[in-house]
Amino acid sequence: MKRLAVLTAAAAFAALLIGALLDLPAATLDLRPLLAEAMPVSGVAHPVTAVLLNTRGYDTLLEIAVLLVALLGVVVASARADVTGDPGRTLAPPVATSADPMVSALARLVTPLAVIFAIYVLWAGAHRPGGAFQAAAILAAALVLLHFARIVPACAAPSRGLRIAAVAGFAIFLAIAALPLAGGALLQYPPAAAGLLILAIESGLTVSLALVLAGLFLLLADDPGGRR
Amino acid sequence: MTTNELLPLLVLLSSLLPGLVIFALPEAWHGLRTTLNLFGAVAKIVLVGLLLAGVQAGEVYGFRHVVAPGLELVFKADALGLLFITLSTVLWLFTTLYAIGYLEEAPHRSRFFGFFSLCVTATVGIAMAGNLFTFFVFYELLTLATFPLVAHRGTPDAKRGATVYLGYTLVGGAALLAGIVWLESLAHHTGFTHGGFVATLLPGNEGGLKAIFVLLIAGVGVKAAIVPLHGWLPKAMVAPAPVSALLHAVAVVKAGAFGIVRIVYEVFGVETAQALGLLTPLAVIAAITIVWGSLRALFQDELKKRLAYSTVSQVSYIVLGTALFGPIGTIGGLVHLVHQGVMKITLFFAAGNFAETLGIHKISEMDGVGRRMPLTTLAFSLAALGMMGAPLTAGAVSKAWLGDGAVAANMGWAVWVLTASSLLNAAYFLPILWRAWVRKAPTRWPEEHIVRRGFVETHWLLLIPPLFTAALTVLFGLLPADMASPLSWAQMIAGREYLLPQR
Amino acid sequence: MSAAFAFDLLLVTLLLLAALRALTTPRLGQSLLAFVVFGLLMALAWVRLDAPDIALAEAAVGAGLSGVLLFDAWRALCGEPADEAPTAERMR
Amino acid sequence: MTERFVMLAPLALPLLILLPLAWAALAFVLGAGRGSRLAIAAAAVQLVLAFALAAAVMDGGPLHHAAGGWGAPLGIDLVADGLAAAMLLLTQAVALPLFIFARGYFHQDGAHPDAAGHHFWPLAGFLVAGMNALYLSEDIFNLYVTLELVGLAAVGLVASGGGAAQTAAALRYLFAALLGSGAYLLGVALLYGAFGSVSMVTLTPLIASASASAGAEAAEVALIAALLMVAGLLMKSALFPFHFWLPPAHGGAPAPVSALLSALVVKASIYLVLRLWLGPLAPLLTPLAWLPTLLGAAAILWGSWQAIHAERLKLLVAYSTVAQLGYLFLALPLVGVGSTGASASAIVTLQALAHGLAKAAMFAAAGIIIHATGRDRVDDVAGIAERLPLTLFTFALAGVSLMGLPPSGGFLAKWLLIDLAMARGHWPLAAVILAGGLLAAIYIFRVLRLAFLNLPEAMIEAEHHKARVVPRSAEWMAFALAAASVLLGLFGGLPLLQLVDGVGAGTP
Amino acid sequence: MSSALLYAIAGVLLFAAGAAGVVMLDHLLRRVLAFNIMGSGACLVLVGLAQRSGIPDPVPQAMVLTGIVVAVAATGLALALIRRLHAQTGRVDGKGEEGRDKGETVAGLTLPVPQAVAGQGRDD
Repeated sequence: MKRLAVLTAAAAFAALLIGALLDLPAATLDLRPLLAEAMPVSGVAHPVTAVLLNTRGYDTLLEIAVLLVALLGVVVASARADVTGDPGRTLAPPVATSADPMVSALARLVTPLAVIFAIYVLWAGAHRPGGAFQAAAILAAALVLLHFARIVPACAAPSRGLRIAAVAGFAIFLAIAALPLAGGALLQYPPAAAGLLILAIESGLTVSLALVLAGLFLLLADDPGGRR
Repeated sequence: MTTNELLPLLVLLSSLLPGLVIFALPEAWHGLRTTLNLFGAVAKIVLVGLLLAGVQAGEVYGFRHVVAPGLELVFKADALGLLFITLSTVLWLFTTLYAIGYLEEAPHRSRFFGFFSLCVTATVGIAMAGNLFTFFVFYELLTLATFPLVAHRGTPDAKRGATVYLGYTLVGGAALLAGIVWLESLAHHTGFTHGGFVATLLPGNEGGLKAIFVLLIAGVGVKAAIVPLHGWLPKAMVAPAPVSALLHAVAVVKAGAFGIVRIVYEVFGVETAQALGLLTPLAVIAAITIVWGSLRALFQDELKKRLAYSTVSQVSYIVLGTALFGPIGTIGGLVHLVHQGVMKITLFFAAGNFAETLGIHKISEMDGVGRRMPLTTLAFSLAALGMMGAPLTAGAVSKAWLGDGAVAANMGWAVWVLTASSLLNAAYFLPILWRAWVRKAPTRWPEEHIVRRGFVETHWLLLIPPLFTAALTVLFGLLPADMASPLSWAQMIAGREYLLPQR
Repeated sequence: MSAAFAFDLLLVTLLLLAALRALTTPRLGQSLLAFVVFGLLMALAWVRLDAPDIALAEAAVGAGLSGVLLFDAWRALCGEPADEAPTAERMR
Repeated sequence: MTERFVMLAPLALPLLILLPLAWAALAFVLGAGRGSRLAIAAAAVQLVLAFALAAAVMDGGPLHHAAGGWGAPLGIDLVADGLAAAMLLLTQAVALPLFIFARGYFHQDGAHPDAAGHHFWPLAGFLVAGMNALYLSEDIFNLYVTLELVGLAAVGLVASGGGAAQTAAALRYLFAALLGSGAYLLGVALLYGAFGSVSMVTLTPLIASASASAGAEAAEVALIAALLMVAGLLMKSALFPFHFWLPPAHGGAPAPVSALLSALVVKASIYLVLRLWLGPLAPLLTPLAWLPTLLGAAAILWGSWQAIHAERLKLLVAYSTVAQLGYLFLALPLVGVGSTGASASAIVTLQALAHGLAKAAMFAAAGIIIHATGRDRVDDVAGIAERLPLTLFTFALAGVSLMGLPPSGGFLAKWLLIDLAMARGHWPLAAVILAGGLLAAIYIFRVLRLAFLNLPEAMIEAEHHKARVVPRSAEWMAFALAAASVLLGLFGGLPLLQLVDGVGAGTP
Repeated sequence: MSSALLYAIAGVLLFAAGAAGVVMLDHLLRRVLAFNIMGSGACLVLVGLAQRSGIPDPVPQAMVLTGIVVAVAATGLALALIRRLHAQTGRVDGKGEEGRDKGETVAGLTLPVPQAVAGQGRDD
């Protein structure tokens, strides 16, 4: 009964909204020309990167905070997965069994390529599609692969070094966001230095985001093939 | 801040600050607590004395504090307010003395005296309130401050009594709040003014104003224990004797009665209230309460319960006086505000003494108590005679003015009510006196806590307060026309209300 | 109807089918698989919407990382029914 | 001194966001259970900043800060008007004492490295940062990000309770929050599609003109968008009947977390509802104002009813939150000023502040009581007056504000609200408010009257034996919060109402 | 109808399906899927509607990138909590979570009192 009601409501909502969308006139305002005007002083050539790290860079700053919060939440959730004890369950023991040699070989092959590709994507982000987040995602994927190859172990809680690395990108971003406050506004880069600053932010973010994204996985992961 | 603003504030603070400090005192610091209590009480009396002198000299005291745009806490020390302030300040001193003796060695004294002081602060705030908003603030504070006192003993009975008390008073508070805000939304202010301010809203709002009147009177009527809103009073008897004294004579029921006086005279104005046809129903309700309370008192064996129902009855004398259209009834009502307080507190002190000294809680246990505790019984007897309206007591003065007021207001039936009530008073008090003085004492008292030493039949702190208030009962009856008597104040107040100074 | 629009229509249909399958298929493994397919189709959709940045991110994250996370969770949750019983017992 | 204070105020906008982000990140690096002193020091600075901001807004009107220097619609603007300044003040004013409380509360569990205090500090930092960002943002997409920041941090904090119940509550909360923010995001997408902007300032005239021209299709989409956004936010605000997630989450979390969530977090999304409803979405939603009001009234009655029947102390307090949040929605149809000259939004802000302070105090007090007795049932409160007089007093003071009894901030707000309702002729609203106060009295005195009971001597002995030491600092901080909620009524109402309404506005 | 509008419409359908899924589905993993589908739908609407003219609009594209990151973050957190719940109770469904407004049960889990306290107050 409840299901029927929910489905009906969802269908009615979709029909209503689609009906309205079909007649929707063009948007009153167009930000594209405004953005085009701003591009020369944005410090990058790729508009999406300009929006992401300059005009709406503040969004991105908070977004990184969201990621860190999620990581923290995962740490909380994996810290004591079982209140009734059983500590061995979460503190993954050193990997004893060896991985599938194919996976291992693949991981060894792919990782350097992934790093190079990630650096390329990061650098390219200034001009064309790509940027910190995509680069970080590639690195994170490589880390996960390394985990499957039993090279990177799962961990219950990040060590301090890892925590510093995970926060470093955010800290750099935060510092660069705060510096212009001395004379102007939050995240208001001097146009001449904008490109450099954005690259600095992106580089930091790539490393940290990769760790955070991989951390979301590695903190939870059991060793392949089952627990213990 | 000028002196005229500072003085009323100091009157408030003289009990508020000691109260707050007392909360924080460790239980064992008995000496400092007592000092603070007495210092506060005496300081308040001195300050009130200054106020009295000033008001008679024509000074105007008051201050205001804005809490929101268009919403102010207004305090003023006018003649009517001072009547109530003086009553509660003087009685507070005696109640404090009594409570110190009564609670000696009892637990939770810091909490008790803290709330005790808050209670009196709230009462003084009610008396000095210059508008309905301020009145409401302190009216609710009084509820909150008395709840822990009623629950003080911590027994399941105390819990039940306190809960009933709270239920009644909070619902009453909600009615009061509704009435006040409704009135404010019509009149845009709620300031007490001589002759009332509601007349300006006529014509056009008759229905609304009648409803507001009902809400307001119902709100304060709960504390004044008007039938059928009186149910909490007998239940709250579980409280320790000083608290009962406070509830019945100094603070709670008085606050209710005082509120009715303020609402009738300074919000609606007697003329307007009469024009709206509100006074007669009020008088009828008061009459019903008087008779009903007396009848119920007749059938109580528990002494404090009988006194409680007696309070229900007696407080409505004040309401009746207020509702009698005309200056004489007004004077009767106002003077009874003071007289009833003095007499009733005496009765409760005495009842507390019987319980505390001999473990007597029931009237049937009081045989021959007059010989064991002659001084307490004497105080009790004087106050009881006053309640009956015996000549040369304070009660006689009140009843005479009330009766004359009824006749002057063409409400002859009220005289019959008063007469009937006096007879009933006699019917429930005289048997007690008979038992206490004439009957033979039993060989053993229920629970003798305090042994008699010479003249001192009980703890001296328990003895002085009732004797003093009993003396006042007689004094007010003997010298009704004296400058300092409650009667002359009441005449002054009624004079301002009606511009008719003399009988 | 141009060929491009026809392709869009097909893609949209596939997207919806993948989503429905992910939500409704009774077997969880299939459902997760359908979700990964959904992520890849989304990446394709983003390409069609001239949003290569999103396409890249969606492919890496939506299909890749989320997929791995989900599969890993699935294995952890459903892989060991033997372990479940005593835990459940204890909590009841 | 004061002038320099005010001159610094424009910087307070970004600093109130950056500072908590920074210390949260630092606390994360410091590791499990650490960072309490850092957090307390930073919260004190934030409180000063919030005061400076409020003073500046009161003197000179709203402050703007264009992030990146672009300005709307291309960039993101931060705006601090009276309402935002008041909410920022509330957030910092509650956060500081609560942090000191939390330090004492978690400290005694120092022996357990994986206690609930483990990740409290960084999560709380991100939470505060998210709320501050939310109050200051003027960009509906940026608000989405802040909503997620607040939501995920809150879920993490609930989960930090550790038990199975807490995990389940956190999940339930998470899905409710995600559903809510998803709906909000779709609303943002539709508005951007229809108008090409996500800045409230830019959108306001566009929506107004679209809804003014009859039959405009944009208005239809905008209405659906508005409903989606508001529905999503109401879900996050736990307005009846979307409250299902709140009692387990707030009732189950560790006391400092419950206090943060109940006092502050739900207010954030309610703030956003009001901001949107009275701002850009006003032309679309004004005819529907009765709907949240009706739900608010239902919340007051239902929440109170549940609180009256709750068996666990913290659940009672949590249901009281469900009820008290209802008041915040009552004022929507009451736009304009009452006989006192205070506007509906100013009164709602006052109520939010009073409830925030009181509820933080009450959860803290409940936490102390549970800590001391080791039990969580309402009946276990019996005799607590003997053992924890200060905490009981705290509970009572907070209760005074929740019941709306004088002279508390809750009372002042209630008075003004009834006044406004009556001035508008909305009698049923006034009746609901009065009834809500009485129902609150029932559940509060349910606790208080038990507290005064005398326990048999043997039982007292046993209790003392079990009693754990609660740090005095924790008790006093809870008391400070409760006292603040009461004093708010005497001394805070006027400045606050002036702050929100603008000085001199709305004289009767 | 432009292609972009087509995607926007698909986005609406995905959103509706996802939202219904979040409300209706029992298995918590499926709810995570549903939430992700819902989010993808909203993102499609955002970009699709903005690009109805056929010209790419970097602003919503950047917003969607932000949205995806947020979605990943939420997914990671949700999965962590689900696994924790499973480890603690053996449960993977949302059943028993609904309609629990009664006193002693929290989120559908009736716990013995000491344990409930241990969980919430760190008292052990």
